[in-house]
Amino acid sequence: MFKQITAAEAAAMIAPHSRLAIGGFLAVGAPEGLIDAIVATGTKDLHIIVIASDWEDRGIGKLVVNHQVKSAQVSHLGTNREIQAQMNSGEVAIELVPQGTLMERVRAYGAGLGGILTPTGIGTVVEEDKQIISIEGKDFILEPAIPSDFALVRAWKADRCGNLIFRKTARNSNPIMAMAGRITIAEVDEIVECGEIDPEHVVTPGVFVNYIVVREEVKNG
Amino acid sequence: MFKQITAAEAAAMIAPHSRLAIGGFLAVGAPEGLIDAIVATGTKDLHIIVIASDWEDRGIGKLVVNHQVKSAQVSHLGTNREIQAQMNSGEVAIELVPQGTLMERVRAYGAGLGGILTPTGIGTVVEEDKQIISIEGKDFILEPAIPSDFALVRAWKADRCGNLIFRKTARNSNPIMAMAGRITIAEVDEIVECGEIDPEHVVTPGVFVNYIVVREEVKNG
Amino acid sequence: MDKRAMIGARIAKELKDGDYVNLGIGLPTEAVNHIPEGVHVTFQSENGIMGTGPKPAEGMEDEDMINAGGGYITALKGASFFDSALSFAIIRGGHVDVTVLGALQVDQHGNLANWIIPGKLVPGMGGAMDLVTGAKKVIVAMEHLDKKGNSKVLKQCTLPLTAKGLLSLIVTDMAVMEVTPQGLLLREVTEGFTVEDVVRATEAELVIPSHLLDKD
Amino acid sequence: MDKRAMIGARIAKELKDGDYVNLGIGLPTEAVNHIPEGVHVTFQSENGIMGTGPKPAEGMEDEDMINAGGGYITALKGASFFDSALSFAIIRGGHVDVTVLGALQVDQHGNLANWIIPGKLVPGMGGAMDLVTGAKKVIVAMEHLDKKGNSKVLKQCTLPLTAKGLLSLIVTDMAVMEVTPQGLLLREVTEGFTVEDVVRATEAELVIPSHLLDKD
Repeated sequence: MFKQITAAEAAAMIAPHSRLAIGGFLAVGAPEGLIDAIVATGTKDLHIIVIASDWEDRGIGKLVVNHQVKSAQVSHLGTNREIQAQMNSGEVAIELVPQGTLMERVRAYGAGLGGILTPTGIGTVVEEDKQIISIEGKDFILEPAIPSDFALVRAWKADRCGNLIFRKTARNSNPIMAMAGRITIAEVDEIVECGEIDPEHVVTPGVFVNYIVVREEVKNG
Repeated sequence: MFKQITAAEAAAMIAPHSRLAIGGFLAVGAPEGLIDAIVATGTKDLHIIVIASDWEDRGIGKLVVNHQVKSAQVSHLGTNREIQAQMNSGEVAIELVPQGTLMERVRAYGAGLGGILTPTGIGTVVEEDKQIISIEGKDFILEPAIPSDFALVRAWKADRCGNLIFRKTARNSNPIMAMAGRITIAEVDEIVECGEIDPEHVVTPGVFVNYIVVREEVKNG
Repeated sequence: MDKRAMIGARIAKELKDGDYVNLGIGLPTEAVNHIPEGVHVTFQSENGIMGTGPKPAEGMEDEDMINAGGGYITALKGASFFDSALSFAIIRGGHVDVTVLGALQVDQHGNLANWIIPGKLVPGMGGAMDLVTGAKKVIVAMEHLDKKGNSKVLKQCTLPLTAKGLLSLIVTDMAVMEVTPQGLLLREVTEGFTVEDVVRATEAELVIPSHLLDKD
Repeated sequence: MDKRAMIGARIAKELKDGDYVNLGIGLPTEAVNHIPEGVHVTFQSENGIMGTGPKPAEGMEDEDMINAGGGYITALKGASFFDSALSFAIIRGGHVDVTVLGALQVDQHGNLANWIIPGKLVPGMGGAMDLVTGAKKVIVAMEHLDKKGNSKVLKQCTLPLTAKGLLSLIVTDMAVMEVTPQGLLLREVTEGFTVEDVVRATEAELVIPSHLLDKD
């Protein structure tokens, strides 16, 4: 069962060198309140696992601009010049991961799998230094699960049982990241009573959720 | 876009030696109309991929009783004496697969992955003759994707765009099997108009569905 | 209370408020009837539901509402339905706090055998291997002796294993034993039995704390 | 029609009724405006929607409704939302019939480079590698020459590859080329250009069917 906390309390749990799996796609569906709270703590040397590096003033871009990110596993940097500059200067270590591979590697960790075999990246630099496994004559790259300490996700609503639903394309990586955190913190618009979300419509069952932050409390964060 | 056909037409597509991934758990959520239609064709030497072998008179048990099954990848046989007898006599070749591993291997095929690494079965007979991969000091079994020619699933409703929703615990393996068939055939109670299923509530997007059979047409099948 | 109810009651005491719990079919389900007051746990059934409720009233059964044992169930408020892959992601990924399973044999290395008697009975492992591998705490619920009076608590399992070294606790009609790096620690002896009774009924080596000996 | 619209219109002709299609950002999206009458295709955006509709009217934008390029979209009736893992299961699993992507370079072996210019531009591959690996048919939409007038259709890509040997068709402002085991087959020359123009603008070897030569 989850505990309701504030964004500041959530951010205070995150120590330097924590590995953060953060939901969102180009900042849509990003847990902005949690990100703002982490910016406020200034905690450094974070490792982030994200689909994209967003913009300088939206999504995880804010952590980059504030020099809190030491390394990242990410599929796309194209919208954020600051992370490209920090990569070129050596401040941030980047592992570029194909988006589908990234999702499966994060999901694998949440699902207790050690990794997956994917054809994506065969014949490209992505396969370098990785084990290639041939199944029925077809080559696959062995990609290990990506561990994370905290998953920070944005949902639309939670119920008091911790079940989450998302809104339109703001769902994106959030349900996958939510599976993967040793501690999963969800930022939501509101918490409704158990039973108000139809069991058929639950996207992320409450078993994955440890803490919930209600967004209106952090609107000015 | 799917094509609507009858159960008999669906069954007629299935040739001997076809590999069938069939949804259901102890026959709940099994596509009984499709199974009955396959029983009617008598097509032999089928390979079935199922969670459980159900009962002699329900679910895939009917295919076994009718001696149509040559081999199976399955996690549980406990409710079906006939399949145990056929296994003991050598008529049916059984690969017992832990249920979670079975689901991931089927999902892997549907998701274009070559396989997954799982800790389940380490230290047991399940690991025999399989490649063990160590990740960060922990051993995992490399389990290859399970290919299938047809996925036969049971859903509650489809819309004209092929999107499926399921009913309660009859969902079980159906959405996973539906991902994996080269040809996926869904048996449903009814087909509603596009838009009648909320896009947020779709469980299996129509892109996975090739044919739909409406159940009432096959009720006496 | 009969034997099975007693085992169920003892297991229920291991469940903590807020736990997510998966009960195997048969004996383990006895625990449901003995959850202590004030302890709220959520039950998963691996066929695809979190938040199972009690058996439906007669005539109220829903064909599409079963648990992993095939029995009719209801759903509590706040339940969720999901597919089998997500269900086992929950299990294998370590999100289930406690699983309780039956056993044919257990041993002092924390091994469990409960899915096959070669040549005799081949039900298959179903979800048991994933449950034992993935759950944070694995409890076995079983009778101490088999029908022939032989110990089911062995030095070494002779049947094919369900999982290797992953048991936490063994609860029988005679005793409660904890799997520790030092071996099976005898934690409790059921009223009506002596430590000696348990030792006699146990093929495995037991580590016996002195306060239990004093009690005799 | 301008160059980009022309490329879009040509690509649209490759789409068949019932196809599930994923269009990369930029030039490929031009195809949307030219779908032939009677052809119904469903568009996926890999951030998690099948069944995208046209841009919303001004003032009707929904912050939670974007495509993979970050542009505001709508959803058609019969659309579905899903998470990114399922989205890429659809892509990698071969359930998308056609994907159309832009390119920095392509070559006569069916290779594509479109995600990095080492030392200069490192946007990352995003979903492109999965799309090229998984889609049944991979079409490149690009201008034939780069801004300096150099051919983008090479004997061998010099930039790091997005995927190896997986292209089906290359549509440029000058020509349509099919990737075949025999090399790049020139299928069409855009009106206003000659075969010679195309050959001159193409570093790759081209296989030219005689009927195209006759036309000159």
